[in-house]
Amino acid sequence: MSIRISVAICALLLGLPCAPALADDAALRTALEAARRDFEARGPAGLDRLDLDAVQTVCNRWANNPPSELQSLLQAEQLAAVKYPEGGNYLGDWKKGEALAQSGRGLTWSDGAKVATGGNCYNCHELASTELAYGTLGPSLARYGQRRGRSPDLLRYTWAKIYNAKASSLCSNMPRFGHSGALGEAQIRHIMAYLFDPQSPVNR
Amino acid sequence: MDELRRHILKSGGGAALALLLGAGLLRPTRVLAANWNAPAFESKDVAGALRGLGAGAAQAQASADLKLDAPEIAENGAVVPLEIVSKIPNTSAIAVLIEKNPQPLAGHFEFSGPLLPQVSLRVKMAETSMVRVLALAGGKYYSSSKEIKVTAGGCGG
Amino acid sequence: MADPMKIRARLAGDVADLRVLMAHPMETGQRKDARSGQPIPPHFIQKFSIALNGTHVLEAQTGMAVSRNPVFGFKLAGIKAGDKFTITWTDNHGETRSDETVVA
Amino acid sequence: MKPSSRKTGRRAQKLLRAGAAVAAALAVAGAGAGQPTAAETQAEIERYRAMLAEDNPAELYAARGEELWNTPRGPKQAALAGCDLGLGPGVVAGAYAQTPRWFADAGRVMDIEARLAWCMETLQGFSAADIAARPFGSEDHKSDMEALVAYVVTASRGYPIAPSQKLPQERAAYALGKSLFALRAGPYDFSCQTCHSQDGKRIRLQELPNLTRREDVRRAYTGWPAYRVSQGEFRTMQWRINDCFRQQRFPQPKYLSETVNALITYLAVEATGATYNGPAMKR
Repeated sequence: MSIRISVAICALLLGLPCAPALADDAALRTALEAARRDFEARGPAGLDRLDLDAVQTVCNRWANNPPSELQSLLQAEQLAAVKYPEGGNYLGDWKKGEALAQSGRGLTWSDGAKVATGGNCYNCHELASTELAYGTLGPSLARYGQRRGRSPDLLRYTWAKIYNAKASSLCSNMPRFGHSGALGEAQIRHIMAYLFDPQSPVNR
Repeated sequence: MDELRRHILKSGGGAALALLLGAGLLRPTRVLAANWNAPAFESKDVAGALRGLGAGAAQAQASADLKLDAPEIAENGAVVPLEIVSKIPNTSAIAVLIEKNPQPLAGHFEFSGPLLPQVSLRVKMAETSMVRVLALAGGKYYSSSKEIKVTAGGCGG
Repeated sequence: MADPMKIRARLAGDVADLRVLMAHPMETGQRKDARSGQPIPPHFIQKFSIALNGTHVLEAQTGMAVSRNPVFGFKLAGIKAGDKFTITWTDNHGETRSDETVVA
Repeated sequence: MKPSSRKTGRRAQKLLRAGAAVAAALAVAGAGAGQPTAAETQAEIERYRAMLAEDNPAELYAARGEELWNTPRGPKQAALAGCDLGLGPGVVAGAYAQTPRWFADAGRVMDIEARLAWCMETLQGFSAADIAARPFGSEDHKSDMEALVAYVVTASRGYPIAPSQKLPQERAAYALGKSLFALRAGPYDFSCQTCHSQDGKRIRLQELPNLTRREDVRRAYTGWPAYRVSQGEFRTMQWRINDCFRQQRFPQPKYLSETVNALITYLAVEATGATYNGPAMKR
């Protein structure tokens, strides 16, 4: 979507070689050419998934460490696109949130269109102390709500983190669950409840 | 096990089998092998499986001489390694039951001759569950159990 | 046709460590085919036996909970080089396979 | 049957490691009470792996592969005895360890699987489309390719990994693989690096090798191809790369494509010098 706008912005305002840089960057260009030739669409995984947006382009081009001006600019753009929930209603049902946190399914070519997309949380984060099988790519979120409270600022910050992790850290490893459409508003509310609800096993 | 044999004799083909047995044409163990114990293996609960094995009424005695060696946490429920060793004298059979599996009875092993009363095997576990092993020795049942936690795998498979 | 088993008999003194690998899908009948959504019918080994020099020493019955490509281990006392093990399995389709190994 | 002292040695090592981990876990926390600690969990997982290590069903696949290798098959009813895996026609021992490499007759850099496919096509007369139709086995489909690969890689056990980088085409494959390894795309912005560029991380309980570090590449690469416990199947490197892209939420890489071969080349070259120790058992 915003690739052309962003590229134009960074080229004009910062004088940085964004799109041309990609064209100049032989390694990235060769990789993309090979991928476009050697991948095929299957199930819900179409070839459009190889079309890079601005964030992907920039993170690829600068090996996940882009110049700070570019980083700030794109982060601001990503943050501006975060959709917060209707009426500031951040918290859903933690039990549904737990099921989402446990599920790593969805969006692969073998999932089919009907498979509900999971939140993938446990693949990378520690959450409830009762779940032993947690990943460590992301920070521990154990007792998240208990430790950090439930201030409006924190709710808003956490929502934005789940919705679009790139809004605060441009080349973060974490997917942009809301921004990419992988999770809807209701699902993010459930995951929020799993993190914040005092009854949630995350906080017990 | 005697009750198992009685069950087989009562069910279909019993008369012919009894005749063959009477004529000494088949050793009892061969008769057992010819008939998979469907009532025990297809039972959806432990009690039914034990009844099917003929161990339903018997009060199994917990025994430290019946050892179940297994990891307490399994990385994958599709393959959980178990090693069972009975030091109980005259052990003639060992059964393995996974309590929370849709069909708890996983295996039944009858030993004779120079075969020592021990077995290692790999089983599927649908979820975290108690695994119970049962040994038959001198007409009495002994048991030992252990909980094995099954963990979720990465990436959603 | 079923693939052959791998049977390994290792001798330590006169005790043999007998390990057997069987090639079998061990389908539980409780899974669905990922493509068609149809249930996959059960297909599993229901029994196997071990014979030592022609005499049965083990009669085993197994359920669908035994893992795919089953692996079993046993120990036998009083074994010497030249002894022969014959292992035979039968599955719920009535298919059967017999393989043997001689203790080295 | 050959007694396998190396296997026993490997198992002993694993058990020792597991033992050390158990001891560490006990030192860290009083055992038994409540939830196991992370160290206790790790120790039990190590024990689980050690108990599985000894008997690897990959042997069953290798035996079937050997049979397939020697059996006249295909429209031309030829065996694979004339297949040149790089060390001359019919030479299997050690051949896998020197792939991927450039094959002048095919005019391509090929991994072992691409080469086997080439032989099946040229010597046996199978069509490329048939070979690529369902290369990975599943519950209702035995894969001949997986069995052949199991046979061929098992014959490289104990050989040093030594893919050639003499030719420009071979160096280009390495460079392409390295770039593809870093390429972020798809709905989750994942690349291979997302999961495989940091030390000591894991997904759920599965440790992730840091494939930007040679030591980790060596350990990972020398265990693959492998028997996958979770699937009850022997899996090849083509499958490994394919399934990583699946989990990255990418479209599917074509079987035996330059992209997949390049990634395998990248890993193989990084693993150069390590001794091939597979096929291993993997989760």
